[in-house]
Amino acid sequence: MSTKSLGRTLGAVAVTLVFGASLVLLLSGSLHEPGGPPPLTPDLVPDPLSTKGYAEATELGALARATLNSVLVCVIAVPLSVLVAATAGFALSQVSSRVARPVIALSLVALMVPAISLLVPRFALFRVLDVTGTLTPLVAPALIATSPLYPLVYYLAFRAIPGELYDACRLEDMSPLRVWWRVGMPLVRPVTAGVAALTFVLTWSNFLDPLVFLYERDTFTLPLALRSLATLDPSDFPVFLAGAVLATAPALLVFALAQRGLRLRKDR
Amino acid sequence: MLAPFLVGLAALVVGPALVTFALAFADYDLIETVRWIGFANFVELASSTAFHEALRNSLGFAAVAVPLRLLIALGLALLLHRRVAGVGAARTTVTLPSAVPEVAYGLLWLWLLNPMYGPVNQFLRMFAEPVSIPNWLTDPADARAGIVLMSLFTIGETFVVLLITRRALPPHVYELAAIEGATGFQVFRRVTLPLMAPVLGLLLLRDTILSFQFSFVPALVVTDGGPPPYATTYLPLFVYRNAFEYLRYGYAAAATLVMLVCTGLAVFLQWRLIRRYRSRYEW
Amino acid sequence: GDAGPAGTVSLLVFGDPHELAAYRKLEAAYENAVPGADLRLIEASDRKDLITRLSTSIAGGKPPDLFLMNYRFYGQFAKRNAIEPAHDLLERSTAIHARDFYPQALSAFQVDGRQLCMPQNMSSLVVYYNKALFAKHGVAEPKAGWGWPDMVATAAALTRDANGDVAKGADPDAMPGAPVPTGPPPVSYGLGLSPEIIRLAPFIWSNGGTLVDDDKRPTRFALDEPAIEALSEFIDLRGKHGVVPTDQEKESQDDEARFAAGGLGMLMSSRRSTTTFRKITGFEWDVAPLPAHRTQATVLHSDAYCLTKGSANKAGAWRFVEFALGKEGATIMAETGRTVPSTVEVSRSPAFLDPAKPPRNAQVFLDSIPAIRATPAVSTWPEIEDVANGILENALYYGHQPREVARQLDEQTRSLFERGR
Amino acid sequence: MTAGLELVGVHAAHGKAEVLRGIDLTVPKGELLVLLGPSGAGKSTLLRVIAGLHPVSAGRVGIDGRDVTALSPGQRDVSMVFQAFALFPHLSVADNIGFGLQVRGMGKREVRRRTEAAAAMVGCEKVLDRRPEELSGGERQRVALARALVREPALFLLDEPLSNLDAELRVRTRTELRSLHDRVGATMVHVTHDQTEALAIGDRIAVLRDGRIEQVGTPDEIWRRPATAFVAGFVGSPAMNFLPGDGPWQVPGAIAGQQVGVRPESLRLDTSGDGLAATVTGAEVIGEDAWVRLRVDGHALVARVPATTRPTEGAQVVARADAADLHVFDTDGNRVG
Amino acid sequence: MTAGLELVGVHAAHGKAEVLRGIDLTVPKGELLVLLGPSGAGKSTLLRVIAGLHPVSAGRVGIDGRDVTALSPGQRDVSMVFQAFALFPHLSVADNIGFGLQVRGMGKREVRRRTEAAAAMVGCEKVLDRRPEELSGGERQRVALARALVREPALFLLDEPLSNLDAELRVRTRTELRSLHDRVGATMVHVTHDQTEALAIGDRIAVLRDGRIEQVGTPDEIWRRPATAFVAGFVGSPAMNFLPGDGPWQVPGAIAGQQVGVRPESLRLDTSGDGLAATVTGAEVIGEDAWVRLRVDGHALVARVPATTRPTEGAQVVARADAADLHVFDTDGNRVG
Ligand SMILES: Nc1ncnc2c1ncn2[C@@H]1O[C@H](COP(=O)(O)OP(=O)(O)OP(=O)(O)O)[C@@H](O)[C@H]1O
Ligand SMILES: Nc1ncnc2c1ncn2[C@@H]1O[C@H](COP(=O)(O)OP(=O)(O)OP(=O)(O)O)[C@@H](O)[C@H]1O
Ligand SMILES: [Mg+2]
Ligand SMILES: [Mg+2]
Repeated sequence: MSTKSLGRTLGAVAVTLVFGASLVLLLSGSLHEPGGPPPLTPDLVPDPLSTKGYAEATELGALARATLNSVLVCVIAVPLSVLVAATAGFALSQVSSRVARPVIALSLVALMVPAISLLVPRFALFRVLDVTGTLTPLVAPALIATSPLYPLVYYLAFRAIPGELYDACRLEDMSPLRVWWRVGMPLVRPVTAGVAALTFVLTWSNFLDPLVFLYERDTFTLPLALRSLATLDPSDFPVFLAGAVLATAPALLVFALAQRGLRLRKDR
Repeated sequence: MLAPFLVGLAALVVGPALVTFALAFADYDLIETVRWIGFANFVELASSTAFHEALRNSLGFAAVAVPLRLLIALGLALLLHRRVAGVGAARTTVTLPSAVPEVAYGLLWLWLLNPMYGPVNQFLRMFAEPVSIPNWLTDPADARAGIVLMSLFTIGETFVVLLITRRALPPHVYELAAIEGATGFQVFRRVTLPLMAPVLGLLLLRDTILSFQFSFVPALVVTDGGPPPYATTYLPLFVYRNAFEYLRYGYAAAATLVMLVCTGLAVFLQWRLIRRYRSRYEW
Repeated sequence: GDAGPAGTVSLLVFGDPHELAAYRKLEAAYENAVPGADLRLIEASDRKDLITRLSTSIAGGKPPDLFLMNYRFYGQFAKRNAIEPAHDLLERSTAIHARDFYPQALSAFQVDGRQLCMPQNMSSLVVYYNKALFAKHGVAEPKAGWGWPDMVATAAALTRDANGDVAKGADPDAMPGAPVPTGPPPVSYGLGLSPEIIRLAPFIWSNGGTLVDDDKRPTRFALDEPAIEALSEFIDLRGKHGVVPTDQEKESQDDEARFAAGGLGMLMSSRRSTTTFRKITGFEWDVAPLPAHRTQATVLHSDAYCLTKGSANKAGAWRFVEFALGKEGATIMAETGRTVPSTVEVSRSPAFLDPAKPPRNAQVFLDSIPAIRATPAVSTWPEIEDVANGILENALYYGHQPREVARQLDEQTRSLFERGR
Repeated sequence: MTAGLELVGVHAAHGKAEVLRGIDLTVPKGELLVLLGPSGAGKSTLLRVIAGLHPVSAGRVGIDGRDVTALSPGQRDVSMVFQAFALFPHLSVADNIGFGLQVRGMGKREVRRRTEAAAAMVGCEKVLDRRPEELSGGERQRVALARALVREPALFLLDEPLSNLDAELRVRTRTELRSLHDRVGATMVHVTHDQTEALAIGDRIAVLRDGRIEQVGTPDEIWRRPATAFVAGFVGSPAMNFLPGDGPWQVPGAIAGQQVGVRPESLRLDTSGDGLAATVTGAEVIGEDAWVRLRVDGHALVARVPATTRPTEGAQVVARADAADLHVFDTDGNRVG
Repeated sequence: MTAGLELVGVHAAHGKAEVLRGIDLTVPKGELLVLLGPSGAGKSTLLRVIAGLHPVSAGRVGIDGRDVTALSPGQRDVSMVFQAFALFPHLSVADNIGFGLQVRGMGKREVRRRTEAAAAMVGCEKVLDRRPEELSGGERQRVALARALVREPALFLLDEPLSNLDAELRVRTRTELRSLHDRVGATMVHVTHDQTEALAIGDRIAVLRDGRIEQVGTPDEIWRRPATAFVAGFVGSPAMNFLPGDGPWQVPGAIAGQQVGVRPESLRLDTSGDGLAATVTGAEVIGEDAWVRLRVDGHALVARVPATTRPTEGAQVVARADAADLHVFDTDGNRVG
């Protein structure tokens, strides 16, 4: 190993420590025995080690059902978001700047609009469509790719592909959709992995939308369940932290998967 | 291929936003009918201490947190873009705090920043004089710093996008730079930075825009807008409270409109800066 | 009562998971008792979430049939005609009657003498105390009829440093010019008390003072001399006597946690803390009435079921209210321990008074009822509270002058009162 | 017989800069036209215009008798080798070559068969499973060429398809190209800067200069009767020598202002006799040939002679050329006679 | 005098495939070495190894007497033109050329002056303010060349720097290169596939084949005494003709299994007389020359003759060559005698 990559490894370890510390504390906190007073000093290895928090969190928060709902939403919303972002970004990179510019500007403005200010009108919209109380409103943001940032990220990625590759496709009389699928998408695979991971996280931890659009406990998603655990007594903090760990764990999985996608064909 | 996105934008963002902004000129409490009152909401905002504080806090937060977040994310992306031992774990770890649901994240930090028992201060106490230890939750400046600190760990998205961008840069330009004997910093300044500039610019704009929203949950969960009153009341909290707790939707809408104008202004200024930079490095 | 077609009714409530579990029990009991009834619980986590849900759903045109709301916050909905008055329904009801309820609870939800919502519970502010700590330091336990000075003395005697010596907490960086503490800092404090208007109000009333200019139609905070005196005493708890934790200490560990950990001799709180404290295994605790300045006074905590104007099934909703406030329903809620029932009968039943479950002295809650007063009914009260609490927080921890505090209270809330009229 | 390619008054621009300034060109079906011209003349742009990848600002493009000016590239039935190869980095060599067939929905087997045939034609059959980034420069170029040759379009557009190949391979490949062309009878436009290539394989050669066509003709015409001084100077390596019309070389009728050109290959050197007295100022030996630099009356000339017969530096020689090998151009650079 | 470049037992691989298999090469300081070799032989890889962009798996690289094997590219003091003419896409042409000077902290004025000089040398001074994407292929290559020439490093590495230039420009540029080389006295390694270029400008030529060096020698040596049949066949266009040692051509001492080579330029055609009886099967006219394809006893030969004297197709001719022009190679391909 060269000194340079050794330096990078050390840096990576330091980063892992700094960013991982809070999560380790989260984990260790969740392993305390619920019911007792919160510890005054953080003890990394709680005594006694207890998984009761997890059991209680699962039960009190109906986490199983909530997880199922969250997964359901993500399974639909994430691919849809990626699809919307990728197609829109590709289209933007192919049309003339006279068309692209206003759309980009509009996306930026859309980014600027605070989420809070959209809640009430969206509620009215969803009520007219008669989908309040279902998971549909949680999937709906996939239509704007969850965040208008992602079409723009795709746009920049597609734009960076040498124009002659697109030219070569045009010579083969391919429809834009095929160019997108056969050439564009494979070339921006890391972007797809990243955007998928990010939309997953946004969808997974979306709190405001379910708060307003969901009524019944059976439709609750994880953040709502977690929110209700957050109102527990201080002595039940391990229960809440356990819930938080359970809610975070799937993200770990998704990021681990995305890591592979981030890898280019040849890792330098 | 743009159609779904445009439909989504129109139905889920533009339309609702227009409704809300129209309501900025009304007295609307979410229950009774709308009463148009012209600019009265804005007049009231202009004289509201709470709003002034919130605006100042938000602008301050944006000014401090946005550059810091971007710098850290860029630094990490450049550190971790190459595959060496340990990098995979580091990448995942960096993104994880952003994956913790916000509510949990806020409560976690409430504990981390606990002035007496929190790990952060316990750690600091090992090195620093007791007087210089921040009172994260009771001193206004420290509380604001605490919220900035929290936001520095949720850079997952920025980090991932920058990482992707860095990895997509053509290798040949680095070979060229190596041959020309450019030092690490020169490579960064003359090659990496300009080539990543479009994405960096986009992220800067986005972070500025969202800085108003980053501060929402922490301010709600961790400091509850205080302490002391208004020290950490940021615009979104102000808006949220007025709209949903005090049922002053029109007033809150006016505040969001002001917020939008502020971001618009900030974005415009940054846009011009980026344009200036890009006129040097067209890419 | 005779069951009409109950149908589907949605009920918006908030609470922690334990509380919500009780509502689910209530739901099951109701659906069991009334054939064909379908109660849909909409569970919010806290009051803020509840209000957000309520307001968006009303604005969006699809409100729940029923919601549960504190009297301090329901005013904004009442004023805007979002609530379907319960008055006539109550008068016509054969299942529940106004006379079953504590009038203090009922009146908190009346506007111009008409009943809007039906109170589900009513608590007063009481003093929780750590019996073990009292015994350890040989301090007499509080008893009915004790006065403010007794309370201060008791608190001072319970404020101890690590050596067990009487200490006085000080907050050097918060109060410039204040005497620098000499001894070691306290590890346990005598009293826990939040700087909030609803904590301050009973003492103002107790001292014969006025909080607002007109209790029925308030237009501003108007603290008179006795009120300022009470305020002054309140502020002195920190600055002069040092018997309540400093702001850092309070942010580090909130009062309930501190009490549960044995670091607080007394804590002023409502019935709400009971469930938390029932988990305490290390020591015995009990409740006592609030200390008085001149007359006995305490403040009302009460939530009520409100029907929404937009409800599509008002009859069904009322049917549920009848059940929930009837003996069976009220008993289920009383058994959670969290609330004091609003109906006289159930409040005197073992469901509430069960001597096997602490506090042994639960009767204190009932004994306080005659002294209960409610905060003023203003639709902008939530906003007023937020502003006032901020001022009080500064006052307590930064030792502001009482008159200045009174002036700030008035000045910064006057427009809110005005808007509330 | 319809024209394989027909350009009428084609203009095209990059931004504001006009790059093609009125191109009229007809290539009969089945002809292999070589496009020659200095760097930056607009050759690549012209190919892109023909392919439909670059818009015309005026003029008409016809392929096989159809007016394709308004058609998309895909509808024009052309295949192209890009100057910078434009290989798909995410596809293997085989998939790169077969790409056009695959997207047209051809069966797997058939694609494979034709891919292998095309690869064999350019000699890249050994790297079919690699990715483009794992190829040497010449290999990449061969893949790009194979990708264009695998189809059988109406028109091939080849932009310097052999520039990165060694001499041996180039000769082999250009023979393959020529025979492919003869076999399928497609029209081909082939950009090259290699003289030998141009002269060897072109049915005709078009010389482009600064966005205009200077001359179109058979290799023989271009070589023996260059229409302009530019063409004369451009084609041939070493380049044609030019002397003033009233200079040392007396050509009947040539006057001041006119130029007389003579190819280095046409100059014969002798130690004595008739001709121009010249001083040898140097020589480069290139295989069997020597390029001898001469000085005549202050003018520099180059002569190509067999290496074995080259004079030594500083020697005084006599340079001679047949009258038929002299080219005369007027002041505008146009051929006289 | 120290060696400008010294390679000792250099091995290098792409992944598992060994591409350089033991290269030993010493280039005296100030020499211009031309690297020739078929596509895929490892020329680019060798340059990248010398520059430090590709790791050696064994062996040593020395530049100007220093062992640089462990040094980074920037520390080796080399400048390089990449085969795919890599440029910084985000910088103007001027900034691309001046990049190396700028990062060394040279003053603005001086950078500009030298940039312009380098641009003028390759003829791209008119496009200094453009971005690379707005250039034609040849212009890009010239910019890449200028970028390499603007500095004065110990060693220039040029990977086919002229492949996209037209003949005229190529001759001009290579003259510039040669004179720059003579002026600054730097060592140069120049990869090319252009025979004429190799023979014209190289002080010496190294022929690479399959990761090994076949022969290093002056152009004259390479041309007249190719060490192997491969070198003989590879250098020269059209390529050398080979006949079996016991075939129609009787060379004293040549036996079965051996090969006799003769360059097309060395063959003289006559209608009668001594020599090999041959049938003309075709001819390509390339300017003044004609490549005449012959058939002798079932063997194909090519002869280069002046176009004017070329025989017609089908004609019976006699091919003759001087004994000195015959090259004999043994069964292993090594030169005999
Ligand atoms: N990245 C790579 N991975 C695997 N093999 C490679 C890679 N790069 C080059 N090769 C192989 O290594 C051999 C040498 O390549 P190199 O680029 O050095 O050839 P070259 O002599 O420069 O050829 P050319 O004249 O075609 O440019 C070739 O066979 C090529 O296929
Ligand atoms: N994208 C562009 N923007 C502006 N000018 C351009 C662009 N592309 C090419 N040019 C200019 O147009 C002219 C013609 O370019 P073109 O690529 O057609 O030349 P070419 O004949 O193919 O040259 P070469 O032999 O060097 O490839 C050149 O002067 C070039 O600088
Ligand atoms: Mg070109
Ligand atoms: Mg190469």
